[in-house]
Amino acid sequence: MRRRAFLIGTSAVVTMAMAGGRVALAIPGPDELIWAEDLPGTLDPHALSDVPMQSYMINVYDTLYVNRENPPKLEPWLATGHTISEDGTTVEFKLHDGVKFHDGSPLTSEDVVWSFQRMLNVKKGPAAAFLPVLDPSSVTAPDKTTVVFKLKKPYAPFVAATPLVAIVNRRQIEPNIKDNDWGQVWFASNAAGSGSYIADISTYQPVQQIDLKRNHDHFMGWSDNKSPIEIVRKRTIAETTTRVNALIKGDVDSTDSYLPVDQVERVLASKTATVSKDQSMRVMVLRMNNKKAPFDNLNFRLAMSHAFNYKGFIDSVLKGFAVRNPGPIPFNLWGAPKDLAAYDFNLDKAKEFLTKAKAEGAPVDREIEIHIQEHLAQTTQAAQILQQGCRKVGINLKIVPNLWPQLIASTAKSDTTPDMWVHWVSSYFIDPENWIGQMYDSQFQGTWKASAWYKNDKVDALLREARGLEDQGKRQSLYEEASRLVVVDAVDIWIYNAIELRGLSNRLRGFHFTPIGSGADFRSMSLAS
Amino acid sequence: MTRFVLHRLLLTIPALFGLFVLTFIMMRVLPNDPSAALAGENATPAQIAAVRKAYGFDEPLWKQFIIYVEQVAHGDLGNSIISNRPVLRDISDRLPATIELTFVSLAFAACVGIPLGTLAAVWYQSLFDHVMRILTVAGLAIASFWFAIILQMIFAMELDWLPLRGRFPEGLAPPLHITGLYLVDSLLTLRFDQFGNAFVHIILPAFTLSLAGLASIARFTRAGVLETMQKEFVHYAEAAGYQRRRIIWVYVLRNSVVGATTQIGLLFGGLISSAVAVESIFDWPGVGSYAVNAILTSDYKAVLAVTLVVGVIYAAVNILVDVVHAWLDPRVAETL
Amino acid sequence: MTEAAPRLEIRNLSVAVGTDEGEARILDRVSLKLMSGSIHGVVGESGCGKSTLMRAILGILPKRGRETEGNVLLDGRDLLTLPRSVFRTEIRGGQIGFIPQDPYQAFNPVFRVGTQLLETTRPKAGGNALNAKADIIALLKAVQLPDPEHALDRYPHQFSGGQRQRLLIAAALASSPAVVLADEPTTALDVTTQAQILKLLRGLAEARGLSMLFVTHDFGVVAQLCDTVTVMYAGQTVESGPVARVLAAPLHPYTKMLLACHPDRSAALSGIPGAVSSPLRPPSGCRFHPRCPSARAECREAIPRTSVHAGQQKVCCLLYEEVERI
Amino acid sequence: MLILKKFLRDVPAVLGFCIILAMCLIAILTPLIVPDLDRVYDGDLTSRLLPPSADFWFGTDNLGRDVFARVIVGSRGALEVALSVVALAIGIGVPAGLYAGYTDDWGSQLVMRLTDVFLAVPQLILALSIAQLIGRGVNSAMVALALTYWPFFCRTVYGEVRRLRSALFIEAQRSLGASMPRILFVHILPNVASAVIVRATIGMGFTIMTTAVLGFLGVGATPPNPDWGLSVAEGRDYLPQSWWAVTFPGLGIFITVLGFNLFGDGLRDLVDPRLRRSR
Repeated sequence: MRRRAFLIGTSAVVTMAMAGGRVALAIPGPDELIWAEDLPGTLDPHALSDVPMQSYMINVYDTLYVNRENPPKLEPWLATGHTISEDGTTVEFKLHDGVKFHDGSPLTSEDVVWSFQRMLNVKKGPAAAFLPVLDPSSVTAPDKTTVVFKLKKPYAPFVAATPLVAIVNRRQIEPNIKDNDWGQVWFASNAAGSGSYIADISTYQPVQQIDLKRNHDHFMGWSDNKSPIEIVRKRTIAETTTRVNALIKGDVDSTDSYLPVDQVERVLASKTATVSKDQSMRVMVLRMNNKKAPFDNLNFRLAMSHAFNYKGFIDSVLKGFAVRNPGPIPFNLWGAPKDLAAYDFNLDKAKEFLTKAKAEGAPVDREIEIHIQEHLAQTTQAAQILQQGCRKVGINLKIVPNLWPQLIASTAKSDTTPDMWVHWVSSYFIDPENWIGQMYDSQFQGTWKASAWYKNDKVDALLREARGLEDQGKRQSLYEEASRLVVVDAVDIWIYNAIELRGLSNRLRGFHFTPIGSGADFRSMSLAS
Repeated sequence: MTRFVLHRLLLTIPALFGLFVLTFIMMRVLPNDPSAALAGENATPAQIAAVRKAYGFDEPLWKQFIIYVEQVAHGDLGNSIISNRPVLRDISDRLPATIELTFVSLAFAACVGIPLGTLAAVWYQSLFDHVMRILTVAGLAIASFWFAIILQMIFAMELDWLPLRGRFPEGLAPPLHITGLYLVDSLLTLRFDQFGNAFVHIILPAFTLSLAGLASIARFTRAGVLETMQKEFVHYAEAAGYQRRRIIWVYVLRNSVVGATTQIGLLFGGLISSAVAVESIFDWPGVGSYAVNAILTSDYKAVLAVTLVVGVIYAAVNILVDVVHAWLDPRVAETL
Repeated sequence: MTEAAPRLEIRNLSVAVGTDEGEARILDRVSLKLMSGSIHGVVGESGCGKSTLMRAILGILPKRGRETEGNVLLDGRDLLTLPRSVFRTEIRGGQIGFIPQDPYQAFNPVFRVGTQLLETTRPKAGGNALNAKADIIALLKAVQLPDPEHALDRYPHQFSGGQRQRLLIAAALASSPAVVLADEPTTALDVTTQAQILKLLRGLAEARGLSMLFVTHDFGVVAQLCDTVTVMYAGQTVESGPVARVLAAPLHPYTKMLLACHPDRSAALSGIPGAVSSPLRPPSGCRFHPRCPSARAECREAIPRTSVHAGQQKVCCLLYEEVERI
Repeated sequence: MLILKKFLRDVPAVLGFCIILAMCLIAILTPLIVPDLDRVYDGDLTSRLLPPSADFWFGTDNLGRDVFARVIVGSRGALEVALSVVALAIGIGVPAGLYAGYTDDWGSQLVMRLTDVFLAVPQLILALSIAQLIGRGVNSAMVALALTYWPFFCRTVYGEVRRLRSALFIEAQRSLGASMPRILFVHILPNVASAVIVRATIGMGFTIMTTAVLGFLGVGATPPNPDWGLSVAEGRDYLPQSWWAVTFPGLGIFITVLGFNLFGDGLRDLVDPRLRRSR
């Protein structure tokens, strides 16, 4: 008897549940954007500076300057403008008046000073671009709307780098400081910004999800967007296949900006979604450790440069969604020489150079290791393409899977740096300094960007001079000359400048790509009904 | 009974402490310097060295261990080196999702596996038995990560019957947090709509996960029933005129299942293991997908914490299983 | 002596089972009669087919590769022709009650005693669980179990062997059966308990007019309890008759030797040389001839027939066939 | 002979045995089946992700390599890894189990408590953390699996030895003054061998599966290894259009594991009359 009652009860519940369950399969709400791009590892914008952080930060925080459009243009944002002293060491910003943080308190020059000081003291993420030229004490606020930076030496990319630094709300963070940590533990899962969207911390699940609500009181107003999106739900979907399926099914409105090329056709064939294809500034590099034999031999490096099937990789593997980039600077940025001759895939030449290298005593027969980032399939594919070329010319290349944290740790010393490794140099800030400057000036050795361990006094001099000059025309010719030099030296194997592919739902309007944040600026977006 | 539980607890503690030491040694002795990850993407060598000092990684190993033991004694498994958040908090936030998933899978596996196994034993060496054995072994041989993808393609994409991913529809408020198990909480608050939502979301991942468990359960039920059928009391029950249905489905089965309860601990371990891949594919916000993320980011503190927490849960489940076993079979507790 | 209709009659029952090594004839033309209100003993060494006989009567022989011939008549109805379903609903736990050999093994350890005792009355009592329970408790009193009211809620391992046997006797009687089969119900018990149980059975049989088939290997038990007896050897009946007669004047050499083995019956304990023959390859002729002290040449070839002595004692031996013929 | 007859009647077990036999043959004959290793490692980028055809029986993968050739060569790797892991685990587990089972000193306690530690976490979880810590690659995956699998052998042997220790024939040897190693290896080992063999057979299937999971999660084999788990992981981004790149390696795992499990089950039925079952 009891059992029968139980059975009836259970079936009743399940039936009701199934009836209710139909609701569950409905698509997202009409004014809610579901953005399936990975969440940053932490919410602290001073602790991290990677692509997921950029796409979060540009919405929740404001910065002095911002990059917009593609190719990107630097525009004043919190600042109304800036002036640079004659000697190039004093930079003064004027701020907008009446800017308010999400908690209603005013954003003044004091907050800008404190934010920069915090960033410099935390010494993570964005700090690397500033630490060599800026001390925490040399950021000052003479009045409520003026911030002054005293640089240790002239540093031309300074203003271009300010979009890296989120201006945070000191009044919210200070009460949560423990053990002089600048509030790092608290801030890792909290927000204190002034940006166009407000992070709803109650919805935050680390790595997994966070909801953003529109900031109706944003200082820029919303006159440029008639129907802005009220709620943005940021979701991490770890598996690529699941993410693409969710887009096609209509569960989410976007993928990240690394949609696999083989999924493009499938997304385009669906009735629900499309693909945005945007030329970015992200250069793929196969690094060579120039301090380790046989890579200290120019002919060997040349052999390697000719052993990679660039066209096959770009046309077949990437289905043309990338553009050959012959040098370290993205071709669509000033400073990249237009006439730069790219190395081609030529096994005969490779063999020739290899023979020369061998004749010069380079240990070309040893096993060469190339480290890949294992969760990024493209690094594997690139390494495998090189491996195929190497097999044919008789170079023994071994692929070693690795991870970002281990890799950047290993690049601290030349003897722990792998023979070769695969990575991209993305746009952290839009200036040749972000690429060639930090990659080939020997003073940066020990950081991952300079992991070629290349030292050429001439290149050093050119890059250092360019860094100190304000005039972009002069800088451009210096960078072009430096580019030619490193290409002649075949320091690394530069492959392509990425075209970013992002799956977007058909109802999304107003997506504007810019290399920083990969177009995840929700301010301009709206949803068609 | 209390003595029995205490005894089991005492047996578990040294093993867990051993695990704790083992994982610590693994994490620290191996050539993995977490300082670089801590220092951040654009860090200079000097910054990395500073971090190393700040976190005490330059201290001798035994000293690091003592510091660590002290932390853990205060219920602190440290902060994630990636997110700087307390790992224990992140894990405990995600734990209910994993527990819900594994228990639903286990329940499903038991509901289907026990009758299948029993029938196979009753029809020992028949065609049904052979087919069932091959099918269950096949269930153990299917890679769950592969099967998960196939199920998604069929039921979420082609047929569009079931949700593709996640635990609850985006944008809808999840059930009131009482236990953290959506299915339970929604029923407790009589929100049948929420129950329905939670239910349709759990079907695919739970089914994927249950496959191996189902196969194991069917196998050991079959073995248990075969063994029990040889018992004297079954012959007696037959001779004394018990109904055959009752003999098999009540008397034999109860004994077989009582014997098999001890296997559930092992099974649970298998489920947790499969959950690592399955959660990640179905985007289930549990400990498994957390572990995958921790591995991919080399977050050694998170990996250590996951290992320890899984160890503790595993031990707890095993103790629970033993207690249930003692309760089902009144002789067990008394032999102690 | 007028021949009343027997309660249970077995006529020429043969059971053969196919095994890996060929067909084994476990029972070979077994016959016996159990009269109403009497206790009939079945005696033999282990392996002589006693248990198979029990199973055949209860209809629980293993299905596979089995062949049965002959008749098992319960009140004149042939059980072997009954469909399995009728067997299940009417015979076992209905018209035939069963007392097993080993009270320690017969209970399922993880169920309460009450659940198991009430199981046999389940189909008959219908929804009236209260009545069935009261009936069982009354029976428990009848079998002299201490504290019968609370016994049903306890687990088997909480009872002693004797108590368990009493519980099982109660279970066998629960359906008021026409016939009770007892399969060596005292062998697993110590001597004192054994005596108590036998006494109880005797008392119950008298009080309730039970017809009981009592299987044992112990002539002492037969002497105490039974009215009539059948002696079996290697799947065959070798001798049967009233207990008093068989004990006093055994005819078959096997019976004689068996009686001689019993410590109560003879001063010298003489074992029987050899072992029971394998049912796979039974000896030709009389199955007992390899061990028989009185065996003659023809015993090896001729299959003995049953002869009747003094109208009651039947024996199956060539020695007596001759006597008859003469 | 009776055992063989009994085994032959167990249809699933015979099927399992045939699968294992076929897999071993394929692994041994790999050079004959796939004479041109270029098809395994060296794809033609212009013919990537081609569907199955007469030229490419199982299609091509994302680098234009022949999936058929890779699956075949992968079988060799899978069996090698599983054999090494099981052999290593036996190498550690069996002596440890013999020792711990036979003696009663603190060493025995230590060994058994150590197995407690290793069994305190599900095997895959522990293997995952070990493998990811000692660096990625087939070898570290193998070490991690062996390190986490030996306690199972140790426990099995320990139980059997404890049962045998008081057996008459062992007592007799002891009173004759046989040394401990002699008793252990000459007299006890043959008696525990059947239990070890059964566990090893099932362990083979289990290890192939676990290796595949490790490969899938990226802590196992490394490219360009035609490892099955890795192939599934590499191919999953190309679903559902290029189903062959995932399906055939997946089938490879499935069939091999199925073979070992069926065979192991049958062996266990033969060897262990109590029909006691565990993983």
